[in-house]
Formats: sequence, structure tokens, C-alpha cells
Amino acid sequence: MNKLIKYITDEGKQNIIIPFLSVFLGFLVGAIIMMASGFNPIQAYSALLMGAGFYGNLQRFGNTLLNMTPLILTGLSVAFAFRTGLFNIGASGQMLMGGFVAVYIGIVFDFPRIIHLPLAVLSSIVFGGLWAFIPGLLKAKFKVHEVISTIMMNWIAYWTVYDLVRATIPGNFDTESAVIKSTASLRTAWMSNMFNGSYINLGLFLAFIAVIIIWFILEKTTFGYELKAVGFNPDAAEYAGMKVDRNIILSMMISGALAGLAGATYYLGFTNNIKIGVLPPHGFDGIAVALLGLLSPIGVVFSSFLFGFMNSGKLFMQTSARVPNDLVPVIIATIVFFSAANLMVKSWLSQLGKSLKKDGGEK
Amino acid sequence: GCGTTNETGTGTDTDNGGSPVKVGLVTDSGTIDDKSFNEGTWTGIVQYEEEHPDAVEIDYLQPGGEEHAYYVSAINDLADTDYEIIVTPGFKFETAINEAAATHEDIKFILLDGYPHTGDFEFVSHENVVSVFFNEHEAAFLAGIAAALSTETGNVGFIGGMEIPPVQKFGWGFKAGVHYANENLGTDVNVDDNYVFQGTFTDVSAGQTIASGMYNRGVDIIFHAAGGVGVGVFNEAKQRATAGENVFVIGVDVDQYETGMMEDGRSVTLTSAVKRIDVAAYDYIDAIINGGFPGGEIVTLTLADNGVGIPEENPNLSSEIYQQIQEIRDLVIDGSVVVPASQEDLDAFIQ
Amino acid sequence: MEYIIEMLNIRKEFPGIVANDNITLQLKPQEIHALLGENGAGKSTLMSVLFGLYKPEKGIIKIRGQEVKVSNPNIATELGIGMVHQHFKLIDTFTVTENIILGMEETSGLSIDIKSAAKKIETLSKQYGLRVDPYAKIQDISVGMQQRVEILKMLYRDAEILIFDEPTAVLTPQEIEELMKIMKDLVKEGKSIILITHKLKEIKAVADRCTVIRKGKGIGTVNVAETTKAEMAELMVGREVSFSVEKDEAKVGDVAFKIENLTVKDKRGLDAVKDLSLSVNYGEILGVAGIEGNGQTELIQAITGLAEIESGDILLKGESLKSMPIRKRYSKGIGHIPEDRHKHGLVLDFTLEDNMILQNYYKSPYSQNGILQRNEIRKNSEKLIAEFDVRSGQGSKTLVRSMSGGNQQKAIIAREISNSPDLMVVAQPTRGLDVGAIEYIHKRIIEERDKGRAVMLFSLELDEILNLADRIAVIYGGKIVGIVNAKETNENEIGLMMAGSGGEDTHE
Amino acid sequence: MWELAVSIFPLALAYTAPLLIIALGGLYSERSGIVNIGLEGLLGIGAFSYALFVYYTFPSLGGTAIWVGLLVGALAGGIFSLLHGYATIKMKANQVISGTAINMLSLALTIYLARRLTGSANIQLTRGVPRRNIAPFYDIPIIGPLFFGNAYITTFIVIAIVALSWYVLYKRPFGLRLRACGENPHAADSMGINVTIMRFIGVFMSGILSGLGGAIIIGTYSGEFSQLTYSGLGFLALASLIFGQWKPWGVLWAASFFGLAKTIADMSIIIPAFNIVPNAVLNSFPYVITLIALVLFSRNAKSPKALGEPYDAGKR
Ligand SMILES: Nc1ncnc2c1ncn2[C@@H]1O[C@H](COP(=O)(O)OP(=O)(O)OP(=O)(O)O)[C@@H](O)[C@H]1O
Ligand SMILES: Nc1ncnc2c1ncn2[C@@H]1O[C@H](COP(=O)(O)OP(=O)(O)OP(=O)(O)O)[C@@H](O)[C@H]1O
Ligand SMILES: [Mg+2]
Ligand SMILES: [Mg+2]
Repeated sequence: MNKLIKYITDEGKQNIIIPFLSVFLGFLVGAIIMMASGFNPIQAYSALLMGAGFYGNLQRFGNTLLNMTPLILTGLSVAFAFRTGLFNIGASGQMLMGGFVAVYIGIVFDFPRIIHLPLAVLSSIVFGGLWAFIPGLLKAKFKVHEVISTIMMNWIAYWTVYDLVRATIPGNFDTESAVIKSTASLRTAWMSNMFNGSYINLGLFLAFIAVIIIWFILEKTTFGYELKAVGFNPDAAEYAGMKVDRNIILSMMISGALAGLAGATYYLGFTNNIKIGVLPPHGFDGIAVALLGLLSPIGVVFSSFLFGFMNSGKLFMQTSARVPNDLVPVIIATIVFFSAANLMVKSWLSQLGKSLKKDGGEK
Repeated sequence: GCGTTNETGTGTDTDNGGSPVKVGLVTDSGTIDDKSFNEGTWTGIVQYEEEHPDAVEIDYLQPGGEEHAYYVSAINDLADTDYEIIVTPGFKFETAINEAAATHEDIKFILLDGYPHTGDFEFVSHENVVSVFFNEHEAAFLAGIAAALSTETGNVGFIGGMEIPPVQKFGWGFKAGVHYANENLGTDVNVDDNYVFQGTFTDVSAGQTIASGMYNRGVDIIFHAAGGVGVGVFNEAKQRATAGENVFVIGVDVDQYETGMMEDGRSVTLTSAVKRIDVAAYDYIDAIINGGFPGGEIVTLTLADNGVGIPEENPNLSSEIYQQIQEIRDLVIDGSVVVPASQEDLDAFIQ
Repeated sequence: MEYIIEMLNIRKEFPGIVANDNITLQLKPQEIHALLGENGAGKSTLMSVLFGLYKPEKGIIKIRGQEVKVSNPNIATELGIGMVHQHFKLIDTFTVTENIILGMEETSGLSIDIKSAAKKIETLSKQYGLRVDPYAKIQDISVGMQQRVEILKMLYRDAEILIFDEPTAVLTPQEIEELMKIMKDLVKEGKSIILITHKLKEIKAVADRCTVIRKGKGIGTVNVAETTKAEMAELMVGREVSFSVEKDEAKVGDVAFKIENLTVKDKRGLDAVKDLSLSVNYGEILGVAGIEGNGQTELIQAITGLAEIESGDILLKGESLKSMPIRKRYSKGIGHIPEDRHKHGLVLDFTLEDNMILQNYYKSPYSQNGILQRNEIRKNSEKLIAEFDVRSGQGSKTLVRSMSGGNQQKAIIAREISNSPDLMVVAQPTRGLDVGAIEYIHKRIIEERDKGRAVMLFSLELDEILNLADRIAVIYGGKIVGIVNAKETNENEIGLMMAGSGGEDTHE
Repeated sequence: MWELAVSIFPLALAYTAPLLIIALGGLYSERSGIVNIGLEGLLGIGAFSYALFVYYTFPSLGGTAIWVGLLVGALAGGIFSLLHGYATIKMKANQVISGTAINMLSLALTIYLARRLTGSANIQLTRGVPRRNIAPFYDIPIIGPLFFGNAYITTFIVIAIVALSWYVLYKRPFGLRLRACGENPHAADSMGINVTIMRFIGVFMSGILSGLGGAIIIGTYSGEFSQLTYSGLGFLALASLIFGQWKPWGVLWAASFFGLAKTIADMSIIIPAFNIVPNAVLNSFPYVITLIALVLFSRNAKSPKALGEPYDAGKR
């Protein structure tokens, strides 16, 4: 009995059990659909894993990591906002703005790499943050709901970049920018060689560094303490002498900065130029990634890995097992759905545990 | 029941997958169902399979996005599962094909609307790649003439999506066509006041709004080269035609007569500036399998070889107009009329 | 029929805890039956069972002799049971009428018939003397009126058996008086009442019998007439409790805090505090008495920085706080035990230890150059928990949300006292707490005074003020209508002054 | 100028109608206390089912297929929304995750099914909701041409539903109870209202109306189903819902405001006067102007108090 209590109340354990349970269920549903439509799930899934480079091909595994890189950051961006009481649907727009500025710098300036690359990356962070500053300000000063303002900012970013690319850094086609100078690229020979030929790049490390920093801020610093307090209960935060408005704006900006960095990793590492008329989907996937990762930086790494390998393995699944890759999104969606439903199990478990323990404690 | 039978079916397919040649398509921006460029290419491939069932085995992939890296990995997925022919529609594939062609020398590539290069636009010839271009502007030119001759209001319009090369060429050609008609066929038709690029290939409602605006100000024929935006254009035209108005749309890439179809069986499609992508795909697949593959070359398909043009049957286009167009077509073919393929040429042409 | 309600051997468990363990409660027709117990004893739970909100694991309920299954509030209502919940169950954005008719709306023609409902409510409120404005929104009316709405809800459904869960915790003395009278009338009108309260005085005043429960177990039922407060308190807590707060003479020092011609506006922009002046000395407790809504809240918030000062000034140790940010005020030596512990006092989703450093998290030793020092934080909370005997499930790691109001309040008090401020602003320190907790908190407040600190005590409870304060300032309509010496005054005098009348006799 | 107005208004109405009805759907759900960012997915299901139904039955049923199709779309949306209801109400799931899942699931399923069933994720229809000048009203000076010229009947159905919703939500017991569940479910429960059922109805309504909205998009200005014909609209509807402060008429104004701004922006591209302005600037106009409007008006937007909180009778 006591063992059981210990087990179910161990937050750590739950955080592991539940997402993995939902992943399992998701794949199960996928398998059922496949069999119903006359495919062989075993074949399909082994092909999926192979396509994602779990065995055999290193390049494929590199691509999995490549795909997950921007998702780590957008997921982190959304998660951070949530943890501080904000819902940032605008990661896509912030990513686009940050990415644009990075590409701009990558094209127009001529510096040695040690200056050029950091400069480009930093400015992506700064401008992602600035783009999020507006919704932050609107919320803090005018009580404008961040959900609307970030949605609007997405489209404003979309069109702003649309014009700026053509006006400032036109490429050989009117629909895309020129290519960044190699001194501003995140790609490195040694990584590509290591994963024979994948475009996997330094962005991955930037992402992991960001994860650590954000985790550290949230869990270890007074700054994080303050942000969370404001998120949970602004009145109490004000009572305690915290600057509520300033903190709302800051949280929003940090969230935006992360999305901006995602832009850098994507446009400086993955694409090396920027196309107009495309709102990167990573911002919206980031919502799912963040929530599936239970809003914890570490969790985000896992869930973005899931998204990453599913997406980079699905085409191979189709070509080799002949299972339409349209099914993979269905599976991902199902996983997210189950993880949602499972949160209830979790909260129920911990509730139970709590009162059990409290009972013990009060005696 | 059906599950198991199909399953074994799939099994055998993959087992003796060696014997029929595997042909794969990697789609460009948009989906396989874009009723336009991707779908056109796919149609050609499907047709080839239907006519040579045991010669080929076909499939298509929609990459994760419109980026070099996505294209390369999609191609690798096909390569790693022994596809021997890969068709890629769109200039966006240029650098990806250049890379893939080098790594997979045993695979033949059919690159439509582009040629391999390293990003510097210096053509790199690969023995296993044929680069196919289309003189869209020539098709659009004829469409322009058709519009000029058919309009009753003396106003025609052009709605482009994003300003990518093929779309621009359609635009220039169309303008040139109208201008040519005004000069040589005694028409007096205005297109310049109704010549826009909406900016996306997706905003359906914008397409309808712009079309409606044009029709309201007296345009009666609109040429669209705008994907989803064109959907809105067709929709607006259908609504008006059903209500008895006399308005038309000129389709793009493929014969969009069907798309313009209304319930009474009529269609609002006056004609279409067709790019025989399907034919190209079909022909070069056949060339690869039965010999005669022009590897390493850049081929341009023109009016001359029916690579582009306007469809023959279309009740909306009177036969005499069609005849007139045919005559001009011949002039283009024998070179006595050169259709402008760039803004500069167009300006020159109009002088 | 001897009993109108019988709850026999009721057992109710929550995951991991037995909230009611074999409790029996029998209610006679037309009696007022008190239910007494510490915070967390299981009173609310027992009543929730009777009202059909929880279903018991064991035990039977008989109503008018018939055994019944009360599986949801509707059934309770049909059986003529009505309940005023401890934490009001009202919808702030709805009008009084809408709240009352919710769930049994009559329609005339095609729409809800608000008019005739409002009429019916008016007649009811006349009949029982429950003054309400049927068209006012809940969020705009006083707590007292909100409670009257809760009562009207029951009457509107012609309930026979009325349950009051801690009705007086939030009322002013006047309102309590009123309520007591109303209850008596209700009984005369043939209703039967179960009254939950922590205030023995009230039980003495109105109740016929009293059932006591402790830690979820029934201790027994006594006739109030034959039982003293002390006895009841002992039954409930399980030990002896002292009521009269014994404290020795205040060693009053010189002026610590001065308020000069202070004017503060309320949310609606009207002057709530008007040109008010006041001063507090070291080593004394200045009680501020007044009926709710006479500017206390605004005064408190102006002092602590939550509200802007329109004009006038406030000086701590001679230094103006007027335009000082809140954080600065704390470091200058202000302490604040807020009125609303859930809104301001605590971050309910933080752990206890994190709440214990709510104002000091950024200072060493809790933070070294921006990094939280977990073991320092832990040490601090362990110390306070032990010193102030804050009870909770997992000690420092407990989420405050799951703690009882009583213990939540103790946590706040521990935190504020540990900051050893020069001026402690204390608002409603013992709202809804049981006598044990009250006794303890009062002791701590006196200790603060004796350490030579200045204390400003805001309370709607006259006894509390009379017991604790050395001087009493009565606030009315945003002005101080008089300052009296605690020893030389009595409830009536204060009561009159609180009502606005009463001379400016300021004997110091 | 007048010509311009006459050509812009009907289009603006056509664009607004689905946006409005979807936002109204969101209103039912959120008024009952359930956050619904799944609108995008729900409308997708509606659009898909409508298209599929008409695609198969038009040959046999003809025009009636369209009207039945609208109902089918609505119903499909409603049924799909029950997933969200089950997760958030029964399972007490985090409402944002569940909504996100709904969006992903809808997108994935519609494409997968469309391809499997019709062979193409792009379903073309030969005929949509008829558009005409509405007989008597069209002759009213000014109003007539603006609001009743080139109009889709569906637009008026939508407006009727808005009016009806206002009546039901503010004049009928049902509305009082539904809103009570969104403001304070504990109170509602203690008054014998079944919070679970009320919230399920709220979510179901959001499904019905979003589904209808999706169907209307395909039936009116899109004319064919493909994912790109509606992508993003669900989120704009969400924005309109908040902009409209969770009130039926408020949502009507918010949606119309945006719809008009969007149509003006689209139209401005072919207005010579605007030629100097870059397209991108014109195109971002609706979003910028909305932000500005928000700053001016949305000061004290009051969301339902209990919005987003799962109802747990035990907890207080
Ligand atoms: N919703 C709940 N979930 C779990 N346990 C609960 C819940 N409500 C109450 N309890 C447990 O039941 C016990 C009795 O709670 P209850 O609210 O009945 O106490 P009470 O006598 O009303 O206290 P108070 O005087 O503070 O109102 C509490 O100690 C608590 O541990
Ligand atoms: N959700 C919950 N889960 C577990 N225990 C709870 C919960 N809510 C309250 N309790 C327990 O119920 C008991 C009484 O809590 P309750 O909420 O009645 O306090 P309260 O009535 O708010 O306090 P007060 O009456 O002093 O204002 C406490 O022991 C508390 O720990
Ligand atoms: Mg209680
Ligand atoms: Mg209590």
C-alpha cells in the first residue's frame, strides 16, 4: 500500500509513465487503422524507425535531429510562456522575424565567421524578442488578450517579411532571398561528415543550451521564481512587491527570443535562405510539443524528438512499406490527444497521493 | 478478410519490386491535388502506368517543405527503396537535383522547369538528368489573343499568384498576346489596368474578391496563374455565369475546362494556357525505359512540339477565333513572331 | 415525529482521509442545531453529504422519519433542504434575481420571467427582513447582502431545513445581530436550522443543541443551555482553551507611523478615504473598527502600496511612503497580513516554502546573485513551520492550495512576523478560524506589540478589537469618527460610533 | 466610391458569415467553461463532410444536396467535437492540449480520408450555394444593394442564428444555466444544474456551428474543398470571439469588422489609387487595424470566470 502511494505520488515517475503510455496508445491506434486499411503495421513501423535512422543509416538519424532542432526551441518558447501564465500562439511569427533578421545579416555583412555567425544568431534572438514585445506590451498596458495579438502578429510578420525580403535581400527569384554567406551558416563540415551528409548543424547545440538555460531560469533563479509567481497569481505578486507588468512583457519577450532563435537554426542551418509567403509551421507544432512535454524543458526535448523522427521517417515508411505517410500525422495527433486525456490520470494520482500523505503527516 | 489479402499483395509488390521500374514523383509547393503543376505531372506518370502496367510501378512523395534539404531527403527515400526514375516538377528542385544526381548516378531524373546548378545558376550537366523547360509565355500569348478576340467589353484581366518565373512568363506572354491582337487584329482591348499578382497561391477568398472587383469594372475575361487564388476566381465566375452574366476564366497549366464546369454542363473556362507537363513526364519516362533519353541536356518544349499551347476543343472559344489563333501560332513557330519571355523583351515588344 | 432529520453513522472518505467517521446528527423540528469543530474537522463535508454534493460510504439519512438517498442537490431541494455554503456559491456577473432563480427559472411567454421573480423575491425579503436589491449584480454588493441572497435562495425554494455553513465568518457585528434575529424568525416560521460556526458566543445566543465533531469523529451532542462555552471549546479542541486574551500593559513608545489628511479613491473612482489622519506608536496595537465598506480596504491598500494615494501623505519613521514602490515599503519596515488570503496573501500553486519567502526571495540568504538557495529557503520554512505550528501534508513541500484556511493563515502570519517590521498592518487575521487557531494568532499579535512594534489591527469582529487593541479608532464613511481607549469603552459605544452616530468624545 | 462599396460589401459579408458562425460556436463552448482552440479542426471536418456529401450526392439529389450537405457538415462537426468534450469534460484533460489535438487530428484525417475516398485531397464541386439579389429587400435604397445584393442565403441564416443565440443565451433558462457553468460551476452544481451535460452541450454546439461554418466556406466563396481553402480561419474566429468579448453581438461586430477590413485589403490591390502602396502593406492592413481596435476597445475584456478549469465537484 505504502509502496503504491510512493509510486503514484512520485511526480517524476508519472511524468515518465503518462507520455510514454500515450505514445504507445497512439501507435496502437495507428496500427489498427493500418490493419483496417490492409497494411502491415510491423512492416510500417520498422520502416518508420529505419527511415528516421534508428538503425542503419546515420544520415537519416542526422536528419531526425535536424528536424527536431527548431521544434525544441518553438516548443520551449510556448512552454516557457505557459509556465509564466501566457499563451503564445505567435511563435511562428517571432520565428519568422528572428529568422529574417538573421538571414539579412548573413547576406549583407562581411565578417569573419567568429563575428558573423554569433552576430546573426544574436540578432535573431533579439528580434524574436522584440516581435513578442508588442503583444507583451499590449497585454500589460491595455489588457489585450495575448492570444489575439499573437495571432495577428503572425500574419503581420508574414507580410512584413514578404516585402522586406524583396526590398532588401532579393535572390534570383522574386519569391526568395539571396543565400547567406557561409560565414553566417550554422552548418559545419565535421557535423555533416559525422552524419554523412545530413545538414544537421550547430543549431542543435544552441537548442540544447537554450533548454538548459530555460530550465535553469525556471527552476533555480529568483527571476524564474518571480515570473512563475506572476503567472500563477498576479495579485499576490503585486502584493509581494513584484513589477507585474514588467514581468508579463519580459516573459513574452523571452518566449519570443526562443522562437527567434528557432528562426536562426532553421534559416541559417536548415535552409540558408528565406522564402517569402511561408509562415513556418513550427510555431504551431510547438504548442503540441510543449504540452506533450508537460511544459518542462526536458519534456520538450523528448516530445520534439518524437515529432522529429516521425516526420523524417514517414516518407521512407511510404516508399518502402507502401503505407501512405498521410497516416503519420494521424498517429501524432492521436498521441497528443491521449496525452491530453492522460493528464487527468496524473492529476488524479497526485491528488490521491497528496491526501494520503497529508493524512499521514497530520497524525 | 480484405486486410490479409491486400497485405500479401503489398508483400509480393515489394518482393519482386526489382522487375518493374519504380517511378517516383516528388511534389513541389502545394499538394499532389493542386489541379495544376504537381497534378499535371502525376497525370502523365499515371497514364504511363495505365498503358504499361507491368513496365512501371509508381508513387509520389510530398516533402516536409519547400526547402533544398527536404527535397534531398525525399529523393533519398526514393533512392534507398530502389526507385530508378525520379520526376521533380519545379525550379525549386534545381540545387537538390544537382546534389542528388551526383550521389545517385544510377537513377534518372526528369527535372521540369529547372536545370541543375550549385546555387550560382551555372548549369551543371549530369548524364542522368534531363532538364525540361516550357515556353509558358507562348501559351499565354495565344491565350492573350483568345481573350482579346473574345472579349465583349474590351477589358481583360490577369491575376497571378506569387511572382515566380513561370507565373511571370505567363503574365508577360498574356500581355503581349493582347497587345499583338490590338496591333494586328484590330481589337482595342485593355489589360494593363487589371494586371495583378495577389501574392499567394492559397488565398481563395482574395481570389474571389479580386475577380469580382475586375468583373464589376467591366472585365469579362480573367486569366489566372494563381493556384488556390484561381479557385476563388473560378468560383466567382461560376456564380456570375449561373446568374446569367457573360464572364469567363482562362485556366492555366492544365486544361481547366472541368474546373469551370457548372451544373447546367456549361463551363466558364474560355480556354487554358496549357503546359503539357503530363506529356513531358510521359515522354521522358518512356525515353528512359525504351531508349532515347537526352541525359545531360536542357530541353525546351514550345508551341512547335506541342509542349505548350491551348486545348483544341472548347465550346466557349468560337472555331473562327480558334482558327485565327492557329495562324498566329504558326507565325510563332516559324519565328516571325517572337513572344517576349522577360519584362525587358515585353517592353521592347510593345514599342 | 421526534426528528426531522437524522444522519446516522455517516462515513465519508476522501482519497486517503476519513473526513467523517461514523458521525451521527439528529435535528429536531424548529430547533437551531449548532455543529461545532476545528478547521478540517469535517463539518462542511458532513453537510455536503446531507445536501447531496458528496455521497457517503456508510450511514443512512432519514428525513421526517423516511430513509432517503440524497444523490444530488435537486433531491435535497425537493426534500426541503437548503444550504448556505461556507464559500458562497454565487455568480458574480449575474444579478441577485438571476442567482436566486437559477435552476428553477419560470418563463412567461418565451423568455425568463425576471419581473415576477423579482417581485416574489421582494415579498420574501420583506417577510424575513432580508434587504436586497433584486437587480443589483453580485459583484457590486456587500458580503452581507451576498449572504442574504444565499438565504433567499433557500427560501425561494421553500426549504424547510436550512443549513448555514460558517455564515458569520464574513459578517459585521451588526449583520451578525441581524442574522441571529433572522434565524430566530425563521424558526418561528416553522423552519429548522443547522448552524456551523466557530463562534461559541453565537451558539450560546441562538442554538438549542450543539453537536461537536473532532478530527472527523462525532464527540457528542449537548444542550447549549446546560453547557458553558469553555466546556464546548474543550469538547471541540480536546484541551482547555482560554478566551480572554491576557496581556499586560502596553509599553507605548513614540510615534512610529503617521497618516496625514489621506484621501484615497476606490475602484469606482469615488473618495473612499477622505482626508483621514491617524498615528500609531511603537509598542501599541491600534484597532481600526468599522462596518465593512467604510474605507478600511482602501486605507490598508494605500498604506501597503496596493492603491494609489490621491492626496495627503503617510510617514513611517518620519519618512514619506507616498510614492514608494511596494517592495521598498517592506524593506522600510512595513508588514502586511492581507484581508483576502487567497487573492493577495498566497500563491496557492506554490509550495509552502516558496510562499514563506514571497517578499524576500531576491534577498540573501535566499538568493545569491540571482540563484535561489534551496536549502536556506527550506531551513527558513522549517523554522517557521515549527515555530508557528503550521500543519500541512508534506511540510515545506506542500502545495498551499491543499491546506486549510486556518493553516494558510498561520503561514502568512508566520511569514510577516518573521520579517519583524516596524509597522504591522493586520487585516481580518482570524476570519473563519477555529478558536484554537484564533487563540494562537492573538497570542502572536500581542507578542509583536510587546516586542515594541507598532500594530494596526483591522477587524470586523468587535470582540477581537476590544480584546487586542490598546486604542480603537472607529472609521465611518472614510473618516475617523473617534478614537477611544480600549479599556474605557464597550461594545455599545463603539457600535454606535460605527453606525456614524456617537459623539466625537475622544478620551485618551 | 459607391460602386466600390457595392462591390465590396457583398464579398465582405460572404467572407464574414463563416468566420462569424465559427466564432459563435466557440462562444457556446467557452461560455460553458471549455476553452476551444479546436475550432480550426472542427470547421475542417465540417468542410470536408460537406464536400464529400455533395460530391457523392449532387448527381442524384441536385440542388438539395447543398442544403442537406450544410446539415451534414454541421452534424459531422458536432460529432467530432464530442472528442474534445470527452477529453476535457469527462477526462478533465487540459483543454488547450485537447484542442490542439483536435486541430491536428482533423487536418490529418480529412486529408487521409479525402485521398482514400475520392482519390484527391482536393474535392471540386460543380455548384455551390446560390448567390442572388434577395428579392424585396434588394430594392431598399442604399441598404438593399449593400446587404442584399449578390447575397448568399447562408449569410442570413448565420445572422439569424446569431440573433437566436443571443435570445437563447440571455432570455432562456438554458442560456442562464450554460453561462452559470462557465462562470462558477460549483454554484451551478449546487443549484442542481448538471454541469457535465451543460458543458457537453456547449462543446457540441461549437462543433455544430463550426462544422456549419466550414460547410459554408466550401459552399460559398471557396467552391472546392482543400486544406488551404480554410487554413487559419479557425484561429481568426478565436480572435473574433475574444475581440467580441464572448458576446453574440460583440462577436458579430468583431467578425464583420475583420471581414470588411480583409475584403477592402484584397480589393485595394486592383484600385489604382493604392498602386503606390506595396501589396504586403495592404495585405497586413486587416491585422494591424484589428490590433489597433483591440487597443482602443478591448480594455476590460471579461472572459468567463471558470473558463479553462475542469469542473471537479470535490475541489473547492
Ligand atoms: N475536496 C476534498 N478533497 C479531499 N479531501 C477533502 C476535501 N474536502 C475536505 N477534505 C478533507 O476532509 C476534512 C474535512 O474537511 P471540511 O471542509 O469538512 O472541514 P471543516 O470542518 O469544514 O473545516 P472548516 O472549519 O475549515 O470549514 C479536511 O480535513 C480535509 O482533509
Ligand atoms: N481540494 C482539497 N483537497 C484536499 N484537502 C482539502 C482540499 N480543500 C480543502 N482541504 C482540506 O479541508 C480542510 C478544510 O479546508 P477548508 O477549505 O474547509 O478550509 P476553509 O474552510 O477554507 O478554511 P476557513 O474555514 O478557515 O476559511 C483542510 O484540512 C484542508 O486541508
Ligand atoms: Mg468548512
Ligand atoms: Mg472553514
